[in-house]
Amino acid sequence: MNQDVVNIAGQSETATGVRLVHRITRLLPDEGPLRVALMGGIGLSSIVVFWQLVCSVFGIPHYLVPSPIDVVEAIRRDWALLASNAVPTITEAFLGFLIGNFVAIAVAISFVYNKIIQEMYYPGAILIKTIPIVAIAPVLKIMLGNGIEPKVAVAALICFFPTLVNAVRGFTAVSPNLLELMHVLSASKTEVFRYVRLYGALPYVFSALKISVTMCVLGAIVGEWIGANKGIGYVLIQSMYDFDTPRLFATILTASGIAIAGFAIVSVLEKLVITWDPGETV
Amino acid sequence: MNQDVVNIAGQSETATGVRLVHRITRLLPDEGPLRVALMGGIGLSSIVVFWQLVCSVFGIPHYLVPSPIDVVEAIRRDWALLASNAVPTITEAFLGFLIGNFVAIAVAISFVYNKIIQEMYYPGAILIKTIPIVAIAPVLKIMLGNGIEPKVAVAALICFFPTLVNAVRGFTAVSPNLLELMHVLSASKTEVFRYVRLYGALPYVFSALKISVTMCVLGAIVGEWIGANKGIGYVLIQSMYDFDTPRLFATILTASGIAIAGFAIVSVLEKLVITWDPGETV
Amino acid sequence: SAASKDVTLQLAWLPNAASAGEIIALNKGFFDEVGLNVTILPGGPSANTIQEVLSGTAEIAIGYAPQIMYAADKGLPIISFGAAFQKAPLTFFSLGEKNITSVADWKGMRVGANQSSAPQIAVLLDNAGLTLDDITHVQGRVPALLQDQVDIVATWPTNVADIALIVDHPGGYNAQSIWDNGLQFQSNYYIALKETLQNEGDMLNAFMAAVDKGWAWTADNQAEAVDILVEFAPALQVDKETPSLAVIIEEYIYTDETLESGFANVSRDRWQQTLDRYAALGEVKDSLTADDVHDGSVLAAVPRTKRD
Amino acid sequence: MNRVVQPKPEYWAEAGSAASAIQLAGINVTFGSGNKKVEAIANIDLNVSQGEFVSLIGHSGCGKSTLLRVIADIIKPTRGSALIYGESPDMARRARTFSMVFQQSVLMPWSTVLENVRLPFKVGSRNLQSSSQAMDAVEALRLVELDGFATAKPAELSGGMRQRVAIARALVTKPRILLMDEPFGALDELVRDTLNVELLKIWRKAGTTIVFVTHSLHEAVFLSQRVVVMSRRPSHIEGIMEVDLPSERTLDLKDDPRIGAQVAQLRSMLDAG
Amino acid sequence: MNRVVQPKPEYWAEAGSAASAIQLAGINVTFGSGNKKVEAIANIDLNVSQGEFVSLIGHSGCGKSTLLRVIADIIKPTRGSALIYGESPDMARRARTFSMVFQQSVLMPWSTVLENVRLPFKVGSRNLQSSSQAMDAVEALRLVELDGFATAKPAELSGGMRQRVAIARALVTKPRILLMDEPFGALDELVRDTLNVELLKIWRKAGTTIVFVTHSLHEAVFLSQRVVVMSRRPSHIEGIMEVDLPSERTLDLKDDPRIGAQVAQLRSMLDAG
Ligand SMILES: Nc1ncnc2c1ncn2[C@@H]1O[C@H](COP(=O)(O)OP(=O)(O)OP(=O)(O)O)[C@@H](O)[C@H]1O
Ligand SMILES: Nc1ncnc2c1ncn2[C@@H]1O[C@H](COP(=O)(O)OP(=O)(O)OP(=O)(O)O)[C@@H](O)[C@H]1O
Ligand SMILES: [Mg+2]
Ligand SMILES: [Mg+2]
Repeated sequence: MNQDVVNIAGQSETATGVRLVHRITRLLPDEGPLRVALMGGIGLSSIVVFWQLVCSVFGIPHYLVPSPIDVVEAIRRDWALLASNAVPTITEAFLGFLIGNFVAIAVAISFVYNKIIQEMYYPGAILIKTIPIVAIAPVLKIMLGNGIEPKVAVAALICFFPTLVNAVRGFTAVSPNLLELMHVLSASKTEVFRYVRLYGALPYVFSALKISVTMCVLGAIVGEWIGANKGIGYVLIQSMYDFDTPRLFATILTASGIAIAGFAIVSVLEKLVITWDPGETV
Repeated sequence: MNQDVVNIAGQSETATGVRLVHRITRLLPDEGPLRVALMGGIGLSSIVVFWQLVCSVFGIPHYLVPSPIDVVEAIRRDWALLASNAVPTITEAFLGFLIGNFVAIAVAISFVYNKIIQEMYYPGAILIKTIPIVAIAPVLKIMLGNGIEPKVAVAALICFFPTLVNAVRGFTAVSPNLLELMHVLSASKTEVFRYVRLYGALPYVFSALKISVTMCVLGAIVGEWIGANKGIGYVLIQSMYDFDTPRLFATILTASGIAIAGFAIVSVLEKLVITWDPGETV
Repeated sequence: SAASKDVTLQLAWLPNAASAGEIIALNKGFFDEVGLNVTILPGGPSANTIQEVLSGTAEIAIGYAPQIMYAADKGLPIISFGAAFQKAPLTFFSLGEKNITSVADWKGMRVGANQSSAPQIAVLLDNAGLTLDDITHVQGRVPALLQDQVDIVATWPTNVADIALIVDHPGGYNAQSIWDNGLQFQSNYYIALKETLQNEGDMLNAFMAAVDKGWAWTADNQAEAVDILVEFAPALQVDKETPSLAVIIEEYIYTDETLESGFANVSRDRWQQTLDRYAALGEVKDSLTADDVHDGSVLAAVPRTKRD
Repeated sequence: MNRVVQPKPEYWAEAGSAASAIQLAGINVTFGSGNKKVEAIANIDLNVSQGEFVSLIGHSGCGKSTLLRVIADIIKPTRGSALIYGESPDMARRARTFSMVFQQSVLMPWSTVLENVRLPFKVGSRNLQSSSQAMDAVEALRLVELDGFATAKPAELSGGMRQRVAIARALVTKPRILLMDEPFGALDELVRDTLNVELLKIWRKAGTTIVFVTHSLHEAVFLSQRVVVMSRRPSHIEGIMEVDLPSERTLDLKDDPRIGAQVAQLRSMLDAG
Repeated sequence: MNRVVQPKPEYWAEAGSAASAIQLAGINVTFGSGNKKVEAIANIDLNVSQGEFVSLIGHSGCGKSTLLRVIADIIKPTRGSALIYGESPDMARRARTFSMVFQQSVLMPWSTVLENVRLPFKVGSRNLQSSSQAMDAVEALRLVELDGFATAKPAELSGGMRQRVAIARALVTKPRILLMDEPFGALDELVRDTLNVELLKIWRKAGTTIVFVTHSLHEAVFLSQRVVVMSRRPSHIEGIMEVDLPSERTLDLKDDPRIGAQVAQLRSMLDAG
């Protein structure tokens, strides 16, 4: 649809108050990533300005809630600290991401090959998913020691379930027409897997990976809370003990930045790998 | 498909080792919830037996990992404690669920009515989603005090994002044909919303509710960790510090039970509300 | 009491025997008697409870010496006006077969302690002529000690769950407390905003009187006190809290010094020494004095139980 | 081939006046801009008289739907003017002068058949002067022979039945014009044949003006009085054929040799375009 | 109407033998059990000779696809026997005696056109004695006039082109039998007409036996030598019509009055069933 099309979606009849914003937005391109970025930027800035105003007007002390300026200042001051502590967290999150997703996909494949295993263990896996991972972090630590292992394990566990669920769905949600075709061609189970299920599952797996890439950062942080002397989770706790709320917020933003970067990388990979339109049946 | 259909899905050619299980499963009904429950039960039991064996054979000390028998014993002993502490957690989770989802849907509706607000704040909301909620729990406590409010807030925040994302997708993923029909009928924005978008979004919203109902229990538990003398989160932490791992595991199972119950309730509601097939276009 | 005043007390940790006196004072109505309507807020692992005082959520909090020093160092407007524990209990345990009999033996060892305990460890090491670089500081608790993931683990001797595992160890155990190794601060300080101390001294006085009575009653009626504790915090276990409370009262609440100076007594000299040690390590500013962290006016104004 | 049969309106359209229902003059629609610019239709002039049944045919993507959507006020033409009974398409839409039937039945799956047919009364009626000229929804369902299915959900119906519901919904407002965009394209041939006959019966009864887009040359010939053949993109009108068939058209006529001959003629016009 | 035109096989099917390619005897298919039991087809006997073009027609849901799927070894008949060149459908499938074309083109969207056509060589070939009798994939694409699109992805093609890829994939193994289940049902009529002519050309060249399911009476008459009319469920064979048309069938013939007459005859057979 474009400008010729009468506004079917009916989006802009009510110009409620925000005329100025409207006027500005008219200057922007009509669509595309530039507009998304600019509009998102305007929105985010308005939140930041509002936050700064609340802090200034009500004189909220910075040790309770820092103002955006305090946070920016903390980032400027602490960027070296944040960067060096991001390294172990990224390492843990990355390893957890690899291991968790690898195991999840392997389990999903075993489910595809053996229906009985799936029937026996898939319901259990779904139930285990409801267990708060954060609660079993201490248990993992006791079992795996003080090194990087328990952090990787928490990150991996957090990745495991969304990917398992999506991979199982993806491997089985193959178009029945394609399966019928493969049957008529007398394809073996492995051939069906290699030529059909694998590709059919990719879009599902990628949408799980996009969830789990942000979750695994959280997993690594929680893992660090139960015992670490480096990493984003460590700095987070330490800033809390030090009453350094600007640094606390800066650290939270760093965590969020890592998650966003991971998300972006997976999204680019997805674009490179999935060159067809998964929605379309041809 | 049924038994007459040659196995296109190709599920059971390779009988790898587990002949006995195969023989048992042949006795079960071919499909339906009974088979799912029975097979899941067999799978779960096999895990529990394996766990008990590992604990017994390797003599794992109970302060590390309790054996299933210890856990059952703890449940038997502590069920009154667990039940009474489940009440506040359920209350917090439930309130958080209501508030978080209500706000998310309200925001999504405002997005539908004003595209510019959506363009400005939706990207920000997505970014905020990458912030580890667990990390801002202490900040919420500073802002909201020590009562039930911060726990409800954590639960609500955790529910907010999946529902927002799905509701926005649902409200906009309406079949363009239906929108065109409404345009030809000169329907107002509110009428389009009331007769089309609302129903179109329901399946998406319910799939978000099914995620957030388990998440909000986790939220309430994490909220309780920042300070409580009742609730599942409290019992969890206290059991951890007491090295009472049987009770710790029993508490984790209780949390998981609450989540499963919530999931079941939402699923039943979904069945009652969505009486049409959302996949079908008619 | 006519119009009682609302006061919120933030505990330093999950409710347990270490805050028995306060919980008893609430349960037995000692706060009511002095005209205070007290609400007790529990703490937990992911909270810095002094923040509650700063934000106004709580008027009074119970906190630890390092927290107070860091807050003072940051210029935050809080002050301590008493301390229930006469000695900080933090003690470093090791298994007998490791033969660690003094801090000097820590060289090359893996020390398991909280993230926030690093300065305490540094002071102890410094006193023994070592530095943090001579050890490996990891976060570990008693199970890690038994699993040989750490050589030394820090805990409170009042923590019966921890101690039970160590005491049962066939090879015996060794222990070094911070108190005996040159770091003498107290614990479970009562903290308020400086502003509160100035404007509502009477309220703090009343609070102190009630808490004094609470701990005294607790000391005299330990079994009943444990029952009340478990009622307040239902996940507590009587068989763990009973010995814990006994140790707390014997060793930490009532000591020789309280016999002389009364409950919750605070030594300004020890505060000054501790601040000096921390300043020497660069943890806090040199210019901090005991007056920045402690105010004696409440203790001076309130007559308190003298016993040991 | 010049016999324009003007059916006697028996139902609700004003009788008699053989005036222009739709007047298109110099219609031009261009989509996009820059190097993505697509000129879909170019310079279309077309008059449809009151009560006429006109079909639009042409190769896929030639702009049939676009032209229909210009009449229905879904797309504004880049150039040219469209008049519906002398009014702009926008005003005609608000006055419910026309109804539209799409290739898919476009029903609300969450509502019953009756509620679906009632939709035009529930939405957009604030613009209407009076709704007195409307039909009862049950009556509309009877017209398409679905009165027994009022409380069924669309999912319970077959494809052909769903399309009949869509037609009932279009008829319920007694529109003077019915715009149909391949309404039977998704149905199988046997069902399609039946619905063709039914549509003709309704058209006859109601005296509505119908503009009908189709891919099927047989269907176009069998149904219409005039068939408009559109050329490839940018589409103009390649030619208009007046259909030479008796005004009473039954299923038997479907396989009549006269239809074959006229289909052949359309086919050659299409190949030329 | 008794002139069975046996085209001269020019390409790969063994010449001459007018033996039975497919023999169905007493085929009966029942789905489900208990009160959900559906008897789809009942007691079907049918012989298809080598090189013949046979169409199956019938109302929707009558069991046309079911019958085809029995031949293709996708469904085992509840009763009765199916033989393909004297072998069981299972053996015939493994030996690649037949290929199947579905209503949707069923291409792998992630592979190029050429890779899609090569699929039969990549999978299931472990069962084959030798692949010497197969065709080159590029040659198969040339046969359907798509040799320029070898490296395109299916999404870049139109519906008609996709269906031609599916036909190329079916032909590439040089099957003796081609089973087609409404292969052109999803295409618009103009494209469909073109593909009909192309299919006939290929059939003529290759001498393959074709069993063709369709909803379109016109298509059935235009394409086949025999049309099998199936009754409503439980479906049996209502009648078989031998088509009376010249063996050389071009697009002009589409609108021939002889087709109209034979369609009318099929229509009456269907109504009887
Ligand atoms: N909103 C749009 N934006 C850009 N191009 C469009 C748009 N709508 C239609 N087109 C283009 O305009 C041309 C005409 O489209 P239209 O849908 O009118 O064709 P049609 O004759 O109805 O085709 P079909 O028979 O396949 O339905 C096509 O090339 C199409 O790609
Ligand atoms: N797997 C199955 N399980 C149960 N019933 C089935 C199954 N497959 C087909 N049927 C039923 O068998 C009957 C015949 O189906 P079939 O698909 O063969 O019909 P068809 O003639 O191909 O219809 P259409 O023209 O719509 O494609 C239908 O009533 C259908 O509902
Ligand atoms: Mg169209
Ligand atoms: Mg079929």
